[in-house]
Amino acid sequence: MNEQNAPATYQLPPQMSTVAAEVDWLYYFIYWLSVVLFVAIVGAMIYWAIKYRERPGHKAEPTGHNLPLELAWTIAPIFILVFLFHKGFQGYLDMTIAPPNAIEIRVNAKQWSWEFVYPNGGSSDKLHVPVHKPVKLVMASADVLHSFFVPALRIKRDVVPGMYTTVWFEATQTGKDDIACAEYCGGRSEGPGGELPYEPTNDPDNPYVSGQMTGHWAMHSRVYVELQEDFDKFVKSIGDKCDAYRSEGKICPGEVAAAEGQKLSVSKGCVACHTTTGMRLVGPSWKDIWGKEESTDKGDVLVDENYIRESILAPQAKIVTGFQAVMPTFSGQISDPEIDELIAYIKSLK
Amino acid sequence: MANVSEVVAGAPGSNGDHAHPHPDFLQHHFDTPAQQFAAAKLGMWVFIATEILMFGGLFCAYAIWRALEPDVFDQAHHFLNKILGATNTVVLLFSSLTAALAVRSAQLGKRTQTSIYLVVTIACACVFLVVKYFEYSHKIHLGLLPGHCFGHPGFSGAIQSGEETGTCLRIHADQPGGSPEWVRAVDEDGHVQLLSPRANMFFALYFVMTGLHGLHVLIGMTVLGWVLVKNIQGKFSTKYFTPVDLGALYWHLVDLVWIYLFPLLYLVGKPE
Amino acid sequence: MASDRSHAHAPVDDGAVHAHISKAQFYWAIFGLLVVLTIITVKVSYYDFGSLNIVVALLIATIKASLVAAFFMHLRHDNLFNTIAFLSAFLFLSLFILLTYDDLGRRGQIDNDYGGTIQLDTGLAAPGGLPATSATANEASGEAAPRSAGGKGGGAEKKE
Amino acid sequence: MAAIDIPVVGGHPAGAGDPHANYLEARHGLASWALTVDHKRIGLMYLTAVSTAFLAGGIFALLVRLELFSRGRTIVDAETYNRFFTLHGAIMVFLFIIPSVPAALGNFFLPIMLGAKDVAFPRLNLLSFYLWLIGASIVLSSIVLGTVDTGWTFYTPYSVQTANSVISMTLGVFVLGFSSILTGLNFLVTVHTLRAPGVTWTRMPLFVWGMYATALIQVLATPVLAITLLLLCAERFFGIGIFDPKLGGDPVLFQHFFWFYSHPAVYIMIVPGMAIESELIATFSRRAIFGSFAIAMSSIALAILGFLVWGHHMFVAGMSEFATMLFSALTFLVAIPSGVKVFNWTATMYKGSIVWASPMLYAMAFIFLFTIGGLTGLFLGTLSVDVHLTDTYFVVAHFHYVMMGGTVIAFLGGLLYWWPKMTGKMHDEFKAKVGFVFVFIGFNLTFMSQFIMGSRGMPRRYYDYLPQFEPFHRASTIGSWILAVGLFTTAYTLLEALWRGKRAPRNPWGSAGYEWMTDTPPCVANFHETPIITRGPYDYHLATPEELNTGWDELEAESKKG
Repeated sequence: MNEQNAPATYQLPPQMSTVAAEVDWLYYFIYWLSVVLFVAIVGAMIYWAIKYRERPGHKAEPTGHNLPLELAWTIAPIFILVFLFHKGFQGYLDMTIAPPNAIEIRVNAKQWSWEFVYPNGGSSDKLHVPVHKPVKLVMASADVLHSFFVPALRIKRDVVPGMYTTVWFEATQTGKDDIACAEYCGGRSEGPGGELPYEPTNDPDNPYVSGQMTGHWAMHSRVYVELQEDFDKFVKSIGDKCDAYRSEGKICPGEVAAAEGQKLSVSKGCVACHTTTGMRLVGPSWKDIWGKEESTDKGDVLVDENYIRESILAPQAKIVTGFQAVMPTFSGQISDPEIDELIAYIKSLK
Repeated sequence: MANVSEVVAGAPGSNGDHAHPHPDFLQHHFDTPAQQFAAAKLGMWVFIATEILMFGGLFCAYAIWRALEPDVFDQAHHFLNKILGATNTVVLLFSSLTAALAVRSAQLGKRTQTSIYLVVTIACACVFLVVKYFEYSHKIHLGLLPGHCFGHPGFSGAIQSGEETGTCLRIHADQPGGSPEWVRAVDEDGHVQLLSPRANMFFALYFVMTGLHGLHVLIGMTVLGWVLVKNIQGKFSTKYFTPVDLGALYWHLVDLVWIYLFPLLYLVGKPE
Repeated sequence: MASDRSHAHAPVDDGAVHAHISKAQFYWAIFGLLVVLTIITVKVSYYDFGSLNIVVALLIATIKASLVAAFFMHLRHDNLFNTIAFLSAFLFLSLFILLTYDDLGRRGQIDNDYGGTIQLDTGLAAPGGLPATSATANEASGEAAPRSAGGKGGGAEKKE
Repeated sequence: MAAIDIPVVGGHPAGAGDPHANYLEARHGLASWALTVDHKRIGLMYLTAVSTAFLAGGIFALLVRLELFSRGRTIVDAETYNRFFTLHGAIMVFLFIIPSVPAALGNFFLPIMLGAKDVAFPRLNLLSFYLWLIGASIVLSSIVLGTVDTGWTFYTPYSVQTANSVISMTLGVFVLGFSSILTGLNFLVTVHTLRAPGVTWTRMPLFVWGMYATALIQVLATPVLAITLLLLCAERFFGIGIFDPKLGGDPVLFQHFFWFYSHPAVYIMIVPGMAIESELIATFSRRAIFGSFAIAMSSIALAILGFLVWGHHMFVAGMSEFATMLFSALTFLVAIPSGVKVFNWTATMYKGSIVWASPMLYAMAFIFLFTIGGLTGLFLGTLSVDVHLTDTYFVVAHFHYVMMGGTVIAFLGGLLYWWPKMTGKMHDEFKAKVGFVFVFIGFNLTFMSQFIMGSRGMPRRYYDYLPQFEPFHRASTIGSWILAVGLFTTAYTLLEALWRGKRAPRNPWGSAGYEWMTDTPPCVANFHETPIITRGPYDYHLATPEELNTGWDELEAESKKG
């Protein structure tokens, strides 16, 4: 799948999870079974087509009956099929029922980004997991169907709005792999300023940069399988620093909050529509927006805490002139402190 | 061609068969009226099977949601009037009877009688629709019309949020921590009920199922009307009454569907 | 099955249509029976048999339906295959309902996070669905929650 | 054929013309086609219609492949691409494959093979054609009205939220559904009531058995599609919320509704292909089909099992573990009747006398490709492997091997096989074989590469892809061009026959099938007098030399005289 570890075999990506070996064994079992059957059937067909080709003096024999033969090839497959079903179902249960000691990571999918929320509340747009530890993903979608797919882990599961789905795995080696969306979820080519540009990069971590055409295919992320200590470091680093201050009853300093807000703007997928450069995307750019008088469909408003808070929780309430009412609500998906941090971040962009 | 095709005078199905005359109602590709009749009947029954499966989708949705949310369905079904439902059932059953009698008199070649029975059948259909109209308008008045404006008496909600694509329900759902509207209304037993937004599902199924059924009533009326005209023109006889038979079959189907809709929507659930 | 043609010609193979004609009184009798059954089904709906309510209602409905099909629709005296065609529709419909219920009715029974609409620990409703408040507010209003925390699976368990 | 002139008794439909005249020449003028109730003419009109649809769908396929030729933007933007693959899928499935074999070839040959004068309900037959036209125009109108970008499966909630003309597309498909139901209903009744004396159920040609099985599915499954689409429209119009999670509905329930039709529909598509296959194998092996009753029964078995396995499209969709297990187990059952067919066809060639005619090439290609398509089905039915492969190009390749490698290949074979009977003109075998080679090579190049990128983890419906997949996409796109060349060659071969082809005799392939016992092209009444069938359609040992005589020599003699 990626440049570090080339495909394990010609047909299958590298094996990075405990179930992979089992799945691949079954895959190749069916593969060779198919090869044998295929060669037998097509071989016989071609051989007979030539041996018994129409030619002077050669006449077809009337078809006879051979009940044993017919019964044989009706019944024999049943045994193979039962075996396949049994192995397949076994493997399926193995990858469905998570062990109780699994680390639980929440996955929030939305058009068109992934967010991974770790037990300590910190979140990132790339998935970091420890090696040799069972990890259980509890997934939910804010808008339409998505599907969480990691080839090297051999896992895939649809993410359904209005319902939680889960998938679990235990990585067997450190490394990276791609996370793809496998359930069609639409796309966007048009920004308010007309057609968006498009140019994929060769950076395996970010092949599709924001501010371009986006959609189903661009819902790309990465899973990093790390040693336990690296994972712990990472989780700590994304943990909410403001929490520390709050826990001591202090107010979180602006710059710290702003830093947290920046992380949120990525993990919550804000950057997909709002730039911080002044460039106009689907939503207004955040550059210099703080304290500005914006004209909306409900009249002019001052961009302050209240307006930003409202725009996050009830985006349809006031639409800045010249923009579509396309932003989904984040109510229920973002906490008040998080909103404060975003506000601090937007403030800092002045 | 020797043994694949040869002329055997009188053999069933042979074109050379002059055993019985070919009346003008007999289509060119049939050999006997009986064959044509059997084909028509079978065709109609297969069509009825397709109709059942079409309604089947709705019955499936109903079964699923009722199993998942029994309380909601139980609570919501008190908003349907058992008496009106039963009345409509009897009306349809009676129309079925007259339809069957129409076929009978057609088989016996009693033209006027057939016409009378058909007229009665169509009349019953009208009665059924009128009653349905009153039921519908009452629900809408209570604000139980499913969909965007569920919980907004007489569409007022649509007007309230008219500027926003009229999605009353969704707008409520999108408000900060907001929940869709709860409907407070008086049910048929005179109790004030607080309906969860999930009750929308029950009324969605109620309106879609009865709506599709109502559509079939209309189609049935049209079909029977056409049969009536043909009958008055004297197109039918004891030898040829297929359209009357098929029209009646269709009408019985409409009756059949209602026989199931009535208990599922009106009666199932805990009594007060 | 090759007998269909002879069915078509039944009972006398002279090519003419020979339909079975019942007495008018007979049809009236059937109608009377149907009305009685309708009254019964309404009456019993005022008694609570718990989960049997639907069974009773459907049982009576099925008796009514069979009467209509057998006599008003002449299946009783009709070509057997017509009956098969008619019944096969119900067969496939029941397959449809049963297999679909095997999914929706039994989600979240092995792992509650899988297929649930509400998180047990946080009580948060899954995003993209109806907000959880509608469930909690429901309890407040003294009604049973439309869906227990177990989500769909829970709802089903309650029923079983 | 001994034309003993006995007037065909019974009123003829206005304007069917003299029952003994060649059905193409019996009457002339546009009205004689537009208003015909002759199943043969309706079959031809259907053939023209679905071929046009195939062309349209094919063009979209080529555009999709072209866009994927290289990374980044190649020809169109992302949303246009999404519309292209949606249109490709919808047109190919609803406008082409489902009506292709039954409505075109089936319409033409089913009554003839039964020794009947027409289908049971000729007017419904015509109505079904016009419903197809209406439905097709509504579907295509959606292109003008903004074009659907949901994929041909219309999954909710995306299909409820997307701002495109989903409604016109679904209504169009709704109408097409009725056209399909009418065809199926017609065939069922025809088979039951209009078999000529001697055509017992065991003597019925396997093509008819296939059509019968197909008709069963069309009649029992399509209504559920109708209600599904109606509910989807209601969802968009009023937001009734049965499928919309925002209103408490369940998007996975929609998938159950959709696949309860669309999986049986897979058998509406492939069983007719198998039906043609049986005819081709028998004729060009000069030998009765081995275990023909088993093949007939396996068609029925497929038709019924097809209703029990729809859930295998949803193994990772969030179904309960119980349903997943059940559907996986049931899915494997389908392998048995499919296997029986393939084994029987192959066994039929043993000790036959194989004629390497162009239709037989397609017949052998069918076994080759369908075997691959069927065997890759084992991967997808096996749960743990399916989790990795589903929603990837592996699935795309799999169903193209079945749908195109199976049905379309058989359709082309059937066209070449019956072309002389339908048109009275013989096509150029050499061109036909050249076309075949291109089709075969192009097809395998296109889709074999998709198997590999699929198993390596390339998901479906992607506008752009990661660098490591580029070589496979390149190969696939180039293959699509070769395939296109092959298809155009074949189309040209068939059309050329119409104006340049030599006159075809009664039984150009020397087959024992019933349909070859009547004139070429058939007379309006199909047979000059209702045949009394006294042997099976594949009983070469019972058929008289006169019946098996191709009639080429007689034509030679005539042309020498004239």
